[in-house]
Amino acid sequence: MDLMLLAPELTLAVTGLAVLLIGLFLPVGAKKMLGYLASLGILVALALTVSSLGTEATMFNDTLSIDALSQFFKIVFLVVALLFAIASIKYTEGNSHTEEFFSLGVFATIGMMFVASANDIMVLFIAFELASLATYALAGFEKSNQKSLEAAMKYFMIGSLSAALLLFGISFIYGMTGTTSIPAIAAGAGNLVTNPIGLVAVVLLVAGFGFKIALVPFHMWAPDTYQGSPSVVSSLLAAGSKKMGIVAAFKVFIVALIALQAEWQMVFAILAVLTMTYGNVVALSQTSVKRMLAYSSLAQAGYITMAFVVLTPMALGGGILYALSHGFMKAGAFIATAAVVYMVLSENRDVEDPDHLDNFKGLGKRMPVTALSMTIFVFALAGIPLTAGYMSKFVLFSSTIQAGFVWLAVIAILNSALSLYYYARVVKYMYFIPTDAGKVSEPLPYTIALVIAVIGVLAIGFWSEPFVYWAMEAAKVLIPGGM
Amino acid sequence: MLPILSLIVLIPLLFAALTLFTKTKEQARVMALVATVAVLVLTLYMYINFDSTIADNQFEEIYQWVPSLGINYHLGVDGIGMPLILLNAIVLPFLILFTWNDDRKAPNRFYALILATEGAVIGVFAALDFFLFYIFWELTLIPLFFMVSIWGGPGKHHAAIKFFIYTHIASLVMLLGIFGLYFSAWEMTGTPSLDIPALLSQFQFIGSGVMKDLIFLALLFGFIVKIPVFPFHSWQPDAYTEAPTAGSVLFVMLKIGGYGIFKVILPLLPFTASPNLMITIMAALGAVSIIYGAFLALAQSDLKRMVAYSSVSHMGYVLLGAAGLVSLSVSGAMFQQFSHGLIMSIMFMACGVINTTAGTRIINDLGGLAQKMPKLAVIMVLTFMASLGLPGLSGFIAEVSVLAGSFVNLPSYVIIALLAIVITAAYHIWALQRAMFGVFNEKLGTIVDINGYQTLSMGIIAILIVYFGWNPSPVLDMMLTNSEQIISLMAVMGV
Amino acid sequence: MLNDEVSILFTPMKVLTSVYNFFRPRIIGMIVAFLFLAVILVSVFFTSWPSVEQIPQNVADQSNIEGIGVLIFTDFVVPFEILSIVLLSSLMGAIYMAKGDGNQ
Amino acid sequence: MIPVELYIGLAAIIFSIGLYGFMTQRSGIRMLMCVELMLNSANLNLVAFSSYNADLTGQVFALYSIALAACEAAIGFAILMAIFRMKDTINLDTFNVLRW
Amino acid sequence: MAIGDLAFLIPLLPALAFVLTFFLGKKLPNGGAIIPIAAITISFVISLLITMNLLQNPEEVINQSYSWFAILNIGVLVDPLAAVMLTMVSLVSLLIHIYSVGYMSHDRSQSRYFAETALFTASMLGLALSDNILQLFICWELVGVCSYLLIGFWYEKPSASSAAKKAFLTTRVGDVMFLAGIVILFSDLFRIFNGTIPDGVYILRFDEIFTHIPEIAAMNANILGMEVSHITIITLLFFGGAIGKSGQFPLHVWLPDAMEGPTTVSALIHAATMVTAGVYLVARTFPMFMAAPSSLLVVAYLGAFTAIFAATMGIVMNDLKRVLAYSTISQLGYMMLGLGVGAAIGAEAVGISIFHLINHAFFKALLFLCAGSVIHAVGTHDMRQLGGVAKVMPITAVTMIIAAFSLAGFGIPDTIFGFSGFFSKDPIIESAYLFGSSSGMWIPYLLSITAALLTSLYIFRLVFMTFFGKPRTDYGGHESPASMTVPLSILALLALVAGALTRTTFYEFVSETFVNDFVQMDIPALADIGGYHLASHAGHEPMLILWMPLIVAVAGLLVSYLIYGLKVVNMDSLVSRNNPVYKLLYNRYYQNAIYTDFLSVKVIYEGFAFAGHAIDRGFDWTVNWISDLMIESGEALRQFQTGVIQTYATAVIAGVGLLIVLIKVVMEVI
Repeated sequence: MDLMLLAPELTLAVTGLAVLLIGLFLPVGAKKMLGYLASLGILVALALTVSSLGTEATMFNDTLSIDALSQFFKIVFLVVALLFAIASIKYTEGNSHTEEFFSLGVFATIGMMFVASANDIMVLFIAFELASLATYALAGFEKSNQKSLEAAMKYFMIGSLSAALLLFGISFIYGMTGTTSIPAIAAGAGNLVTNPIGLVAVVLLVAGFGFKIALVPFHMWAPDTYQGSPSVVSSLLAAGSKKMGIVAAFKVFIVALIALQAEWQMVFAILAVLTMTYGNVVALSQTSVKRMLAYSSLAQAGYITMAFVVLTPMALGGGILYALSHGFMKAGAFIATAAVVYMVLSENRDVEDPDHLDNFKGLGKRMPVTALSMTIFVFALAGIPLTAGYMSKFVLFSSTIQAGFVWLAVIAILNSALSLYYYARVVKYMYFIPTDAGKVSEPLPYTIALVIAVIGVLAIGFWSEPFVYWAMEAAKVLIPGGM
Repeated sequence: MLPILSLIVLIPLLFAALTLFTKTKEQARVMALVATVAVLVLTLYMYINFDSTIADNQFEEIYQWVPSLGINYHLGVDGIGMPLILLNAIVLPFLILFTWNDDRKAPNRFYALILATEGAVIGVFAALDFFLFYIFWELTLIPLFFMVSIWGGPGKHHAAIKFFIYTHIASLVMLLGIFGLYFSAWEMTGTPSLDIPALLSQFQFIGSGVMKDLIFLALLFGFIVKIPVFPFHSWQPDAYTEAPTAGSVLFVMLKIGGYGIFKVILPLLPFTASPNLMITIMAALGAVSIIYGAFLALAQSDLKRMVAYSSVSHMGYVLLGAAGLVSLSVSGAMFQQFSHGLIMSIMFMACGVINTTAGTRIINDLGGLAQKMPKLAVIMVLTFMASLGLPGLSGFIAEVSVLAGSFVNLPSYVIIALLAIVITAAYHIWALQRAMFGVFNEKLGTIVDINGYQTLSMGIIAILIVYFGWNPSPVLDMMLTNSEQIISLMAVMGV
Repeated sequence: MLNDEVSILFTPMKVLTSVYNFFRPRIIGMIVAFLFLAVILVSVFFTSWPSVEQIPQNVADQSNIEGIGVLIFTDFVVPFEILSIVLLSSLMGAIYMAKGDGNQ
Repeated sequence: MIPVELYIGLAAIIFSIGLYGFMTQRSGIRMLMCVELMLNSANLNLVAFSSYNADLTGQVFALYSIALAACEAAIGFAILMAIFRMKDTINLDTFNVLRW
Repeated sequence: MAIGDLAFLIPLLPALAFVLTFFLGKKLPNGGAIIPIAAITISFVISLLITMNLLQNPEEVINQSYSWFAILNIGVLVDPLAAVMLTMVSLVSLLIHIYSVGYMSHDRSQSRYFAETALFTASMLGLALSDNILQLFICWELVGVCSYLLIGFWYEKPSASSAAKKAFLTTRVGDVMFLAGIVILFSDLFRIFNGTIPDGVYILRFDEIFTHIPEIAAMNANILGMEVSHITIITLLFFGGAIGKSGQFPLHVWLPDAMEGPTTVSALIHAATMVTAGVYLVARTFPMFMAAPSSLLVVAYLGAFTAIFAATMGIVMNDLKRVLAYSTISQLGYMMLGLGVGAAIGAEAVGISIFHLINHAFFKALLFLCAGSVIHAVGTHDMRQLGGVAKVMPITAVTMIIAAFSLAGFGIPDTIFGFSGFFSKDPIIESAYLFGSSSGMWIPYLLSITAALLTSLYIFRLVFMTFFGKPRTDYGGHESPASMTVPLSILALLALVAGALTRTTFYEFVSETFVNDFVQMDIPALADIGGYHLASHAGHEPMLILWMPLIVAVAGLLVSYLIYGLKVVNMDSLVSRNNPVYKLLYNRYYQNAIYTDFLSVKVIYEGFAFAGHAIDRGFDWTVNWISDLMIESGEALRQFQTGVIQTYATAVIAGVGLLIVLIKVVMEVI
């Protein structure tokens, strides 16, 4: 057992503690450095993870497994966390609770990373809760703002309910198989297939993870929370914590409960269609950009869920790649929104809806970098070629066709086309609707985060091979046979 | 060997990016002109070295891109793509010249979008990998969307969104077809590949007839919406009309739908499960578009909208000729694309000029413009004549080839198309008479003729129309070579 | 909203409405909860649960604390460690949320 | 020996009660209590299975989940306090600024 | 180098002149008229020399073909038919050009005028020497567009531009038929060759077409239950084209309106360059017509009908040029009739018809130029305002009278005394008689002889009303300048003597058209395919028949002299809007109402186009409806998101419960 493989998590833990402790002794004005510290820690963790790519190991009596899948998702989480941290430097400027903000963010990331490498449902559940609990407070970070508070409340309430459902479901799994180890469950899942409780457990687990992934009808907190939370936190939720739900579902369903494939495939098929359609249709009429992005995030989750239905290595690879791409795209889009919100609020503190579409008017002139990045992100989300979104959709949708799920692919494709409408509308507001407000200087941290995200989005779009390769490798962990 | 195709594709894209950073109109337009002229020179160089007697892809470049999915950076051009690249390369410099003295907001973005469209469109014609093909295909959407949205007419937002989503849906359906082809071939060969020639040749070995038909129809749908033909044309009049002049010309340059028909659809056609049904579908849509577009053009009161509908009518010939399955008709259909590109670009330029000088495009509000704009009148009369298929101008070569060739296999559809010719003449002549001739409408105020740049650009394209009307061989020969190859495929299958 | 004078006339209506408003969410909740319960119960009772023949009874030491302790520090040390972070972060979060707006 | 179904059935009933409460109560604190109810019914399950499977894992899990429940409660009450401070009520159904 | 190798220059020089005049004309005196005049002169000389050569060796026709694109070619064919046509066109056109220098001297866009007329001439010359049907069609269309441009020369006049539009669209209807014929012909030949055409074979060249006539004739198409031979369809479609171009009924409506252009343009159109194209087309493809059952009969009947139909309208017109226009239509009817009677006399029909075409060109050009001279001098073309012009413009009057006699066909049978028109019109009427006697179909003959009476009537009405009597209004006139009167005199000479001098040579010469080293057609064999019985043509007609044309011509002259010269009858009672016959004629059989107001405006424009427009709105509406539906359902669906936390919880729990039940049910079913 090589503890070095845990180095990223440990680094993050140290970073989180360091941020917390150092923050106590810093004056408000100097707390800015905490953000840099946190970013640095995340960057180191990212570097460590990347450097350990390709190794496979299990640790701590098989409760953790380091493999391509976990590495891949760790990178996703770290990247999202990095974007979150960098963007938050500006957001938390002048706030006396900067240390809490960053350490909560870092801890949440640790939770996500443990979910990615969990090989035991107990680890998975607790890490899952870590990520949730840390983000509850983040969502309500603007505690004097009713929206933020409401967002936190809803997130928390539905989160607890889901945790209970999840735990309830896990208890049945445990009861039928007598173990919490994922490989052991897979070996002893025969019982679950023959008994009706198997289905109950599956649906309960779907509900539990579906809350994080924001699948219809477990999604209802998501638009409210994404809208109400600080935008940077929304980026962490939508881009990071959502992926955590996905990787957890990958592990639990595809690895542990593969015997119950028939049941959960059907569940996911229904939910995928519902989710993408509902998300896209409702997003059409949104005027709050964050809420629109939340619904779009629903739709994207619906696409990724298709991987569960199709269940070929290529589809899973596509889903995994999509997760990474979505991380970049959605985090980037929320951060761009955060920049706009920041700009709007710095002009007038009392604006009711700082993320209203009207505030995006003429953004192309006012904040050119932000507007351009936002354009790239929304087009990527819509699946325009040479972006990450297209590459992922290409792999995912094409594998859907390959596996013979033409109907699903058609629905997904039509949805994808529909989504273009509301994405294009954002672009329209940014570039085509003039405003008399002048150009503003774009806050540097936001810009850096945006540039990183843009680079990520375009890199996956252009230089796809390594990403596709690693996604496929990760998928092989789930289905060892291969195509 | 110079990677000439890559250069032709990438130069405009690169210059588009550079143009974005220019500050003044002067810099932007010079930048755009340099890029387009460079493309023209390279294209001419390529054209000179192009062997029009063989139907193979030439100037091929291939590099691995995403090997795990079988995606390559594969460029190459054959007799189908070459004329269309040539068309773009020829028209674009003159389009830049045409807009030389225009004043508009954000000229740097304007020229950048023009260049980006050029690069993307040429990219479609040069791509020999479906992945690349689709990328360029979609890439054409974005600059045009911006073009319409920023500089368009009063209904620009609606038109832009409609165009964007409508054609995007079609593209996605086409993508589904590509996926089907991709995986069917993957299953048979065991290795993934998105190479266009390879996939086209493997289509015939797909076991399931339903699968074949589905793939074929999905691809066909994607292409005919882009062409566009009846009944999938409704994005087109709005988009063409609301777009700024340069945008309309770029739309006209967007011959990717027809290109897809020749490059992809026809090689697949004989191997579908029910080729005769497919031919009937294509021929019927083509013929109906011809007459439907003509009648609608007749009903329009807006000059530009009339031109837009006339485009529906003209593009019907492309589908009809392709369905005719005689080398003359197929090459005629290809030539129709080429000639239509030349003709329509002047038509839209003329509409643009009239709109800016007279302040309206409503035909009945104009009148007697020829007295004040003699140069424009000459060019317009010539172009309208070309558009209505007057012999001696390039449109006729295409139409007569399509009609004569298609009649062999599709007599009844050709008769429908023939009926439309009178209507076509009617709306052209009607519009000319109302707008250009007769008593000058004094309400229009002071009218000045087209300036030197506009005369130059429109004039040279007009001369090309005449030239290709008398000597189509420079581009028709290579089309013939390729269409004969396509037809020989048909003969093998006995279609 | 009905104003007072008018509402007198509609008192029965008002009562009904308030009754309805009182019960409506409860009724739906009731139905949903019963549905859920029924589904679970049916599934539970139709399932043949695995169980050992006899629950092992450690005669010497009725407590299983030791076993749990061993497990916690061997097999399940990772969740334990994660739990420490959970506690820390929830502590932080709770304190932050509960604190007044002293310096915001 | 008491069949395990009875434990599970009890847990299911408790869970459903929690669900019902969660769906119908307006007060945040009651809802939190319902969540605790649900978590604990799951714990009951875990412990019961643990006994019947002669495997201590479930009990360890239950321990951990109790700790988690505590954490959750802490955060939950903190949020409710913040809410109360702002609105002078913890009736959560009045909190619907964010909707549609 | 043989003169024949220069044949391609005949159309090319005027075409070049067009380009030069168009771009440089403004800078030259007289709008650069010298360029086209020089070019056409050279063309005329070349044509004349070629014709001379051909007269020596009628077999050695000139044919040069070059591959154009695909299996089509471009080429030159000068056989006797083409040669006479070229000579006539270049000569008449040259004279008109010279005349125009004076006539157009006051117009500020004369350079455009000369450019367009040069192109007009070039197209017509190109049409005449085409060696394949497609090239003929191309030039045919170019002729059409030039006429469009020239009729609308004074485009600022609404009437001119609308007349141009009418001319273009009406002929376009015929052109489409012609094109359809070509398309069908092409596909038939393509099938005959089975899709593989050997190198060097151009399937639309006349020799290929003629060689395969029997095979095409053997193909049948089922139209509305009738088995129709392809050759009939093709020839009828060709004839449809000719109807449009040559102003035959029912597509003649554009021709009278075409007077809106300069009078010289009318002269060009009516004499040399445009309307004769239709006759030329039928003559050119005459072997096909011979092989086509019933096609020639259609030609004959329609020609005869047009001859009288137009003549009736010619009588009532008060516009100088309109009378002449109807006269042209009527004469073209004669030419068509001349071709149609080929059903009885075989290939000779081409000779007599083309002979009339040539002579008609001379006297009709003369008539128009004289009219132009009058209009130029007095500034009006309403005959009711003229009278006594002969005193002011003697040369014009004399030449005009010569032309009138030529048109009316004065001459003594069996001698060489007679005007040109007599020698060409008389054989047509005689052939019509022969046709009647051999087939029993007398209608063409009766119509043609009646039309001859009417011809004489309306042309002398014109002469008397314009040139004699007292001036009815106060016009100031003077004789035209020499550049105008010299061409008049030359044409008058031709109208006077050309017919008498050339007729026998001409018939022999033109009869070589289908038997030479280019094509070897056996016309009687083709007639068998077409089912016609050829009668031998010689003067077996009764004396009365030979003299009949002269009798009716004289009768016409006398009647009009009585009415318009001596005014023994007061026409005012007849010429009134209450007289239904007059009304019908004056309104030109209401064709304008039927074609323009009803067919084009009501049916095509308001009917079809707007129906199409409505359908298109439907498509548009559907597309918009789908998008609206999406947005509205988004609006509806978002109502689920109430913002109340309990609802959310309920959704989650209900979702779990329902999913379990649903999946259970589905699993059971499956």
